[in-house]
Order: sequence, then C-alpha cells, then structure tokens
Amino acid sequence: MELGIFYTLAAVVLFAAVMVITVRNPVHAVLFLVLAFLGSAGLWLLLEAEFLAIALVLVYVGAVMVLFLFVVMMLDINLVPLREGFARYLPAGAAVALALASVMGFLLGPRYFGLAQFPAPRRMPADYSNTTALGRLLYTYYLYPFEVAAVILLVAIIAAIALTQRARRRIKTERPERQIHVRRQDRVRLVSMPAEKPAGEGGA
Amino acid sequence: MGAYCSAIVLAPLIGALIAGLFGRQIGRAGAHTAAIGGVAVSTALSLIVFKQIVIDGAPAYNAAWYEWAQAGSLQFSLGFLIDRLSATMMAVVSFVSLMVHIYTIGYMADDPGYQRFFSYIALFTFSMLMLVMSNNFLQLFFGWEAVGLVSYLLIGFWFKKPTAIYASLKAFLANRVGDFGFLLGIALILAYFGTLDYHEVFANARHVAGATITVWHGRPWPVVTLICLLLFVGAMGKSAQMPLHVWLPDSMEGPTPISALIHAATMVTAGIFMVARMSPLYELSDTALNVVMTIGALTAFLMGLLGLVQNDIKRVIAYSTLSQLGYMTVALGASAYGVAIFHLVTHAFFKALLFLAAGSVIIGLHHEQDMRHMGGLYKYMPVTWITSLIGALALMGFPGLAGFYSKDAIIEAVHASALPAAHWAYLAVLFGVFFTALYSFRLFFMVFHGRERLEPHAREHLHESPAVVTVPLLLLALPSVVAGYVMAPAVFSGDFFAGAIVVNESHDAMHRIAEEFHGSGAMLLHGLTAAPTWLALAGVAVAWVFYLRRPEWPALLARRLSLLYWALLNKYGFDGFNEIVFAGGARASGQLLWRAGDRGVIDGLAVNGSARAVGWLARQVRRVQSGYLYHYAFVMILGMLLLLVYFTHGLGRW
Amino acid sequence: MFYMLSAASPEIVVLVTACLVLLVDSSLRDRGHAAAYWLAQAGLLLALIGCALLLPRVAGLRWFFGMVVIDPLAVVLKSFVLVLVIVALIYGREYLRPRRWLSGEYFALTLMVALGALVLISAGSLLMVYLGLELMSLSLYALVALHRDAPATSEAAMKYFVLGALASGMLLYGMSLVYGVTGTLDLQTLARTLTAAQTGQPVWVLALVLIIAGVAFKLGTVPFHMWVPDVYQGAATPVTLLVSTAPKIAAYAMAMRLLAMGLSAGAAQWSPILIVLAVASMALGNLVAIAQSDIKRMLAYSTIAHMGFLLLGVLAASPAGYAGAMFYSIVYALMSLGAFGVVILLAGAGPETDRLDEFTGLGRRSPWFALVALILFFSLAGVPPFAGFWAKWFVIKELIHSGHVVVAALAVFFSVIGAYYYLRIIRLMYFDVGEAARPLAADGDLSLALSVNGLAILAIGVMPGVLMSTCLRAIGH
Amino acid sequence: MIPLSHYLVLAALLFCLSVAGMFINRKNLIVLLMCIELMLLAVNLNFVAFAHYHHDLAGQIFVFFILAVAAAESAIGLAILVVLFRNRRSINVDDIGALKG
Repeated sequence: MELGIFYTLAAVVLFAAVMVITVRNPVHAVLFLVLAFLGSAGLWLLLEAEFLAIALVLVYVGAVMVLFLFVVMMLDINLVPLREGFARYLPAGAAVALALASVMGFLLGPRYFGLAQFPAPRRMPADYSNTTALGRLLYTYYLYPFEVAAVILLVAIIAAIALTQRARRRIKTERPERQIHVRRQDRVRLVSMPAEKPAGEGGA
Repeated sequence: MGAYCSAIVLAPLIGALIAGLFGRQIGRAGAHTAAIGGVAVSTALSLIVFKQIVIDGAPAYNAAWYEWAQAGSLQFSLGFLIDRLSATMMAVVSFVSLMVHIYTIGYMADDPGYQRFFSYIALFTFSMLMLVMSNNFLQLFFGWEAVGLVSYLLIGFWFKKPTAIYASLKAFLANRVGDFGFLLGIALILAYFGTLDYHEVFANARHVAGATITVWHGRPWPVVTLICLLLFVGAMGKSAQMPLHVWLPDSMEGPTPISALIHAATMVTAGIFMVARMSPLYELSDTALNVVMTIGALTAFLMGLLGLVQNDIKRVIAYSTLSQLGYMTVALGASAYGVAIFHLVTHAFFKALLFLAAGSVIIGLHHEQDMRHMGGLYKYMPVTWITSLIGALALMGFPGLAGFYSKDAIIEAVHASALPAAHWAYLAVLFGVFFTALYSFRLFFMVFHGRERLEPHAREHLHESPAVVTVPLLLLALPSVVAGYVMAPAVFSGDFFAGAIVVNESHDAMHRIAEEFHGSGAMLLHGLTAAPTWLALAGVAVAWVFYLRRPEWPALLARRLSLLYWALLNKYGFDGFNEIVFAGGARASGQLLWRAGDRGVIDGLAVNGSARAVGWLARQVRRVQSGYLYHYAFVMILGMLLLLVYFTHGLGRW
Repeated sequence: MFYMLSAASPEIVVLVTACLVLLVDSSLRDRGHAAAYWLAQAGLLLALIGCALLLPRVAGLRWFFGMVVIDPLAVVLKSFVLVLVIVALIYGREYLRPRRWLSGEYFALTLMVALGALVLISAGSLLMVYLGLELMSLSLYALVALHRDAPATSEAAMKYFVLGALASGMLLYGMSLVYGVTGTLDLQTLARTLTAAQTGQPVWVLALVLIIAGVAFKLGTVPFHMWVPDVYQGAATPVTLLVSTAPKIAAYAMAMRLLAMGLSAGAAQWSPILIVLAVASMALGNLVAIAQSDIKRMLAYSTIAHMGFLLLGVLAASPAGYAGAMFYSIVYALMSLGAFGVVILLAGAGPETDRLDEFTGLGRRSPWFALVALILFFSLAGVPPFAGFWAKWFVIKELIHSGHVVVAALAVFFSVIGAYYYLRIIRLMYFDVGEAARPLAADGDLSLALSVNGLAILAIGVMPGVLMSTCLRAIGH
Repeated sequence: MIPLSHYLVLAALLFCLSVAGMFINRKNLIVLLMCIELMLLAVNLNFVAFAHYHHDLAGQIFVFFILAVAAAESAIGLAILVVLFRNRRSINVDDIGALKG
C-alpha cells in the first residue's frame, strides 16, 4: 500500500521534472514544476513531515511559482527561438546525466541504504504534532539561524527593490516657479545649416 | 664584529636609498658620492674583517643580528657567518664593486638615468653582500632573489632598447627556473633538518645522510643527493651553467659597468660560492658531485668554443666568463672548493679588468662594439692596451699571472679526482686552455693590432679614456698580476678555508695538490714545462697566425672549409696542419654549435619555443571560457562527475 | 544573556548598521550619500572593536546551542574581514562617487556581505555554514547586478547567480548526505564521533566531492572556477574588489569549518581531491592569465591560481598547514585589495578601460603609487621579501613536511610561470613609455588607504612572524 | 515498508534531471532558474527522508531553512533576470556571451 503510493508519487514527480526541462512553453514548465512540488509534498507526508509538506505547497506553489509565472508573463518572450537546437545538445547532456545518475544510484542504492542498514522507523503516535515539535525547536535551539534566515529575506527584499525599481524618480508634474524663470537662451538655439539640396543635383 | 658586519651591509643600502629616493634633489654628484661613499665604507670594513679573519686568524663569527620571524618552534633571523670563505668573498665583492662604481662616473657621464643607475648598483652590492655574509638559508635566498631582481632592472636599464628588455626578461626567467630548484632544495632542507641555520644543518648533515625520499613511485633517493641537486639547479641559473646559460650573453645589452659587476665579481659567482658554502652537504653525495663536474666540464669546453666565433667584443668576454665559470664548477665537482674560490677571486680581478678595458674601448669608439671595426688601437689607447694584455695573459693562464695558479690547480685537482666524471672533465678542461688562449688573443689582436678597420667618425675623436676609467683599470691590473702568486701558498697549504669548507677524506684532490705544491715559484717553474702552458701558448700562436699574420685565413677558412678541406691542407703544406685542422675545425664546430646548438636548440626551442608553446596553450585553454552559461555549468558538473568516478574507482587504493 | 549577545556583537552591530544606513539614506536624499558612508564605516569600526574587545572574553565557547563558535580562528578572521570591508568601502566610494553610482543599497548590501562572512566564519553547524554562505552570496549577486545600466554587469550577475545556485545545490546535497550518514548537523559532534573507518565508506566520496564543490566554488578553483573571470570583469570594480577579498577569507573559514574541523576524520579522503583541484587551478590560472589583456580578467585568473595555492595548505591537513593557508588567505586578500585599489586609482574619474596599457608609464606619472603597485605585484608574484613570498613559503614548507614533494614541486613550478604576467605589468609601469598618459588624480582617502595597504604588504614581508604566529595561535598550534 | 534507498535514488534522479536541464536547455534562462528549484527539491527530499529514518527533526529544520532561503534566492534571481531583460531585451542564454576568454 505504502509502496504503491510511493511509486505513484515518484512517477508523478519524475514525469513532471522531465516535462519541466523539455516543454516548449515556459508557462507550461512552471505548471509542471508546480506538479512536481505537489507530488513531493505528498511524499513528505509519507515521511511524516506534515508541516513542511503544507509549507511547500503554501510557500512554493502559492508564492514562488506565482512569482515565476508573473515574470514569465511580464517579459513576453518570443517562444519559438527559445527552443532551437534542443535535440543537438541532448545526447551529450543526457550521457553526462546518465553517468552521474548511475554513479549516484550505485552509491545511494539499496546496497548501502537498504532496510538492513536503515530499518523503517516506527510511526509517530496519532496525537504527535509535527508542527509543535518543529516550532519548539525553531524558537529555542534554532533561534540564531532563524534570525539569520530573516536577514536573508531582508536582503532579498532590498535586492529585489534595488534592482527592479525604475530609476525614474523624477515626477512629471508642472513646476510653475521654474517655468517662470525660463529664459529664451535656455530653450532656443540657433543653428546655421547648409541648404538641404546640394547645388549640383538640381531637381533630385 | 657584529657592528662591522651590519655597517658593511647597510652602508651600500643607505647609499642606494639616498641615490634612488633623493636623486633628483641631490643631483648627479650627490648621487654618486652617496653610492660610492657607501660602498667605500663597506670595502674598507671588509678589508679590515679580511685582515682579522684571514691574516690574523681570528675565529669565525656566527651570530644572529635581527629576528625576522618566529613561526612555531622555527625562527627566521638575519645573521652573519664570517669565516675565511665569506671574508674572502666580502673583500672581493666590495673591492670590485668599488672599482666599478668609480668607473661608472666616467662611463655613464652622459646618461639621463645617472642617479637611478647608481642607486641600482649600490643596491646590487648590498644584495650580494647579504648573500655572501648570511648564516642561514633564508637570508641566502633573500640575497639570491634580490641579486636576480636588481640584475633584471640593470640589464633592462636602457629600457628604450627592445633587445635590452628582451634580454632582461630572459635573464629573469632563466634565473627563476634556477630559483625554482633552489627554493625546493631549501624547503627540503627545512623539512628534513627542521632548521635553516647553516651551523645546525651542517652539524646534522651526517644524521640525514642515510635518509631517503620517494619522489616518484617506488624509487627512493638519498635526501642529501636530492637537496644538493636542487640547490645546484639554483647555482646553474645564477652561475650560468648549461643549459641555463642562455641569459648571460644576452645580458650584454646592459651598460658595461653592469657587465663587469655581474659577470666578474658578483652575481655569477653566487652559485659557485653557494656550492662551496654547502660543501658539508655536497661531500655526502658522490652523485651530486659527478653531476656538478659534468655540467661544469661541458660548460667550460663548449662555451669556450663559442667564444671563437663572436664579433661583439663584450660577447666574446661573456662566453669567456661562461667558460671560466665552468672551470670553477669543475673544481667544485672535484671537491677542490678552495681552488674554485681561488679561481673565482683571480677571475674576478682579471675579468673585471677585461670588461672595463672593453668598456674603455667602447667609449673611445663611441659605443662601437663590433671587433671587425676595430684594430690597431694600441697606438691610441696605451693604458687600455697594456691592461688588456695583462688581462688576456692572466685569463689564458700565462705562467706567473693570477689565472695561471688557479687554473693549473683546477686542472691538477680534476686530474687527481677519483670520480667517474673526472676522466672526461680532465680532457675538457685541458683542451679548454687552448681555446681560452685562442679566443682571448683573437680579441686582443683584433682590437689592438692589425689593420685599422675603424669607422671614419670613430677615428676622429679617438683618444685614451679619462682617468676615472683608467685608474680602476690600473688598480685591477695589479691584483691580476700578483694575486695568484701571493695567494697560492695560502690556498694550497690546504687549510686556508679551514672551518669553512669540509672535504671528505675520500675526495682528497686538495691534499694531493698540497703535497705537490712547494711554493709559488716552484709551481711557476713546474708550470713552464706542463701541458696546459704549452697548450695556451699554442693558442696564442694560432691566434697570432690567424689574426695578425694571415688575417685573410679565418674568412677563407670559414668560406671554403666544407668544400676545400683537403685543398687547404695541400696548399699550406704540412707545417700548418695541426693549427689548421685544430683551429679551423674548432672554429667550424664553434660556429655550428652557436648556430644550431645555442641559437637553434636552446634559444629557439627551449626558450622561445617554450614561450610560444605556453602562449599557444594559454589561448587554447582560454577558449573553454566560451562565455556561455551552459558550458560553464557543464564544466562544473563534468568536473564533479570525473572527481566522483576517479575517487570512487580508486577507493580501494587509498 | 549579556555574554550570549556579546558573542554575536559584531554581527548585531553590522546588521543594525545596515538597517540604519537604509533608513538614513532613503530619508535624507543625500546626493553624496555621505551620511550613509560614514554611518557604515562607523558601524564597521564599532563591530571591529567588538571583535577585538568582546569576543576574546567569550572565546573558546559555543553559543546559541552550538550554532556559533567563538574560537581564536573566528576572532582573527572576523577582524580581518571587517578591516577589509572598511578599506573596500574607502576604495569603492572613490570609484562610485564621480560616476554617480553611489546608493544606500550599495552600502547596505556591502554590510550584508560582511555580515554573511561573519556568520560563516563562526558557524558551528552545517546549517549555519549554509545560511552564512547564502547571506553572503545573495548580497554579492545583488551587488554585482546593482549597476544595472551596463549590459556586461547584468550578464555577470546572471552567470554568478546561476552557477552559484548550482554550487550551493551541490553543497546542500553533500550536507544532506553527511547528515544522513551521521544523523547530526553539529560540526563539533561530527568531529567527535566520526572515525576514519566510517569515512572510508563509498558514499563519503560523493558527500565529500559535493561539499568540496561548494567550497571550491566560493574559492574559485578549477573546475568550479568558470564564474570568476566573467564576474571579475563584468562587475563594477569596487564590487570585484569586494568579491576578491572578504569572501575569500570566508571561503577559507568555510573550508576549515567543514573539512578541517567537522570532517577531519575524512582527511585521507578529501586531501587527494583537493590535490587535483589545487594543481589544476594553479596550472590553468597561471597559464591563462598570460593571455589576458584586461587587468581585471588577468587578476581573476591570478585569483584562481592563488586559491589553488591556498588549498595546498589545507590539504596538508596539519595545524601548520592550516595556519599557512590562513596566512595565505589574509595576505592574498590584502594584496588583491591593493591591486584593485590601484585599478580604481588608474580609472580615476574618467572612462574605465581596464586595459593593461593603463599601467604604461606609471613610474613617471606617479612614482609613489608605482612603487606601491610594484610592491603589490612583486608580492603577488611571490618575490621575497614581500608578504606573498612568505605565504607561499609557509605553505610549501608544510607541504613538503607532509610528504607531498611532487605537489610542492608543481606549485613552485607554476608560480615561476606565474611571475611572468606580473612582471609584464611592472615592465609597463617602469620601462614602457606611454603616449596618452593621463595624470593621476587621487583623493586623500584613497591615496592614504592605498599607501597603507602597500606598506602593510611590505611590513608583513619584513616581519611575517607576527602574522604567522597569530595564525598558528588561531589554529591552536 | 519503503527502504530509505528508494527516496535517495528518487532524489538522485531528480538531481540529475535538474543538472541535465541546466545544460540541455540552451535558450531560456527562466527554465534554468526552475532547474535550480528542482535541484533544491531533490536536496529537500533527501533531508526529509533522512530525518524520518533517523527519527530526528534536525533534517526537517534544515529543509525549513532551505525553503526560506530558496524563496529569497528565486526573488533575487528573477530580479536579476528582469534587469538582464531590460538591458538586452532577451533572456536567451545564447545571447549572454559577451564576457569570455
């Protein structure tokens, strides 16, 4: 039963991940990424990380992915050229990825991390609250990192504002006091230019 | 003694700083007064120290002077070790430097960089004294690097001359290659001895003698051998031994006083001095001594040949210097360290003399350096002529003059040495004598005798050089004549450098010389009947025939040699056979070596070729940095994957 | 409670200063941003005082449940980071002010970089390493992108960001494996419980390679160096200067915390990996630097080579080796600071070309600054008696001592090659005659700071013992 | 009973997919940023799985922080992307290759 759920969710996550990196339209990619996150949230529930599963959905699907969508739509990108040459680079990329996957799969596979080495833990009792436990830890042992994380978010705010805010601070309202003080030589410049029509090419 | 030593070192430094930093304010006279004053102070003090240590036999002085750095249990300090070896070197270095300083007043009189120049050469003297007087490896390395740096600045002094800049870079790079080995050697000493103090290292040398180190898989090396070889790589760079000699001939692009200072007394002798200083280590490794002797012999013989085909007056002397440095190195290999230093001293005098004489000629002819445009100058420059003659005679080892004693002793020492390399080395140094005489008198005859081949404008103003130039010449001529005669008894008595140089009993070349030596006069008489003297005289005779009597022969020979070998033989008959085959063959092979060997292989392939290869490689590697993000990510991932595969695969082996 | 807060006093001061700078700058509408500048400097100085006075009193202890480690290493490195950032601000203002690029965000983000470095330096847990690293990196990405009108700048920022995120992904993956195998995030617990037999297991290779990838990216060693040249060239010079100084010290601290302290049991595994990275970096950095004509790009490749050299000290895996690497990181940061200071000086208020030719004839245009530059470049080349020589020397010595003779030989060999491109600059300064040599106009601050910087390199060269014994004590030797 | 290795292999596959996405995708920078998110997801899965099998909450705490930082990271990444787009009118990866050599 559990295993069946795992395989289903794993298949969903992997499929979504493959789609993210292969679909043509970035909007679709974002949506598949959302799917991957939802699948993962399901897996985390299996792993008894209820709070994080909810947080993933809320923070990622609710906020970060929306941000992605927002940017994708705001930038209005020409889709067709963004996908050229995909097949050309596939073999080399896939080869390296496969090699990496096989090495990692070997090192992390059942040979070293099977049930014999890591037996499945017992389930938590029904009245156990994952959120309470996390909260307790977070505000005691992990107080200092918590503050640092807050600072990181502050940096993100500063950076995002500093980078994207348009520099045009100049408000385009009329300033009567300056309009009065304008003099002729500020605005009008007399330029002496040669005649438009070259003399030799009459009538052109 | 400590106060003397610090004064000896600091006086030139202060002079250099004054001349360099305030040159504009104090003017030309102020700059040269400051620099010469500084060097004069250290010369006077060095001579006092020399008298105390060497003549009065005061005990060696060894003390730290300034604590440089303390790292853990290890301390680095500046300190002085003044024994007979360093006292001798100090006297020579400071004396020759002083002569060069005085001479510079005349030579550089019209140069806009006058103050800068004085600042550099005083700095150079300072560095060299630091090197010589050091009592630890670190200070030695400091002096070593400083000498290299200042020489880089000096060779490139005329920075508007492209060849000068190229030459200065070449000198620096060749020396860096040497320093590479030198620094590794010092690091190895530190790793195995735990100290950089000479005294402690030498005291523990025997304990380390048995240690081995695995440099490459499975092949253990005696540590001492490795240390000695690495240090010798440094010496090869500084003392211009093959194949790191390439920088020295090119360094002639610098002003002549620099050629004299670098090639006669200071920089190039640093390597010889260093090996002599390290004698307690070298004595523990026959392998290292064999290598030293082989390299020295090759340099002595082959570079002498090259001297035959040069037309630039300074280049001839430069190749001669290379060859003489080879002689000193051979002596080191034969464990005759004292003799090597002896030759170093005598060579410093007569080589400085020759260079300054060449400089005098060059000034007289308005910076003409090509010997084909000289000739017959003895009429115009009598002082230069006579001093050059003395220098050339001393260089070729004319019986009684300085070079005779030291060179003869080297040949004897090699003859007496029991090392396998000694057989070849003996032949090389013996026949080297012939070529030494040949090229030095070729130079002498081409410049001072024969037909005048002067450029018209040069002849108009031709006259003897001013006193600031000739006085140092005369002052240097004196020791060139008598230094050998005076010093020989002391050196050959065997214990002149007692306490400073250690010789293993199995390397008893010096003892054999000491036994056979019965005074300078007796050696002189013996020398008159020995092979080297006759070889040298033969060389002079060949030079006389070729460059005075039949000046058309060399050109003819060079042109027709390949085709008309036999025709030439028949034409000039049997009398000239020896000379022609000998000298002509030598000339041709020298030409060949210079063209194919030196220019082609070493300069072209090794130096320029590797420079070009490095540039090419750099451009290729650069292309990996394509600018594309996916390539960058790919490189990172690929690198990670390769590390992963390599180290997972090799897991069982660590 | 007081002690607990004083353990974090430099961090708190820097953070408060950053917030104040933002508030003050946005409310004052100060054209020259003088208030923000002086506030930032005052805050950094105060933090430095806190470092020097408060931290030693709480040293040797772990605070915030082991999240913060205050040991002599942390005290020394934090002090140097603060000094470096102070000088970086002095240089940076000289460059940005005439270009009207100064902004409150520049100061605030620079302070955040310093804060990140401080957090990273005294990290006592894998979590703190990650957070400190991200705080520092995110601020740097933003700083690189800050001068947004130049296309090259945003390109550099994008590359930096993507590759940095990739690297931190790898680092995290490695950390997750370490956590998975040992069940702890705490570095001290790791150091105490981990045995060499455990780290011999195959999965450790993966974990170590991934963690080293993260560290190597921050240091900028091959093959995780690809961002270095582009970011150095593309970023505004004051930002490049910042990237090449304080974060390098922080990256050294990161290597120490993760490898030398937390995973010391795995030294036999990570040391060979570092050898590969170090040798490759020295080879590539020194080689490609020769082919550069842009001074910032050349210095980028020289950084790669220097960081390879620094790793040599770490891989010796002995206290003296760590101290050597620490000496190297500090000296390198000072030299790099000075070198970019010279670049800023040469750029002046005019258009910046970053060509090597800018150095032409400096010897005549400004003998004093040419001398300072000479000291800096000789030191970078490793010529005695300047500081750079000693840095190399201590590392090489320890390397031979730990038996890596061949690696030591390679290191010396590559630094011989490396001497060439520094010499090229010196030749330009002293030997070549420039046609369109602008006279140098330097403000008092910049001149003074640059002179002090050059003289510091000279002073460390003359008395390396002071700094070296500090480093040895910091390592606890 | 799901063995730990199942989760780890799944995470490894996700990691490799995201890595492959970074260099197979040669055109669109936004997809590159999404790959980074995928990679962090793989890491998070690792941490949560290990935390479960160790019966230890530290891993979950770490994930909590990664989520927070990743949010900040993507905000900055997107901001840089916007700046880049304003400068170049393109987010084509092939177009940002001015800095090289």
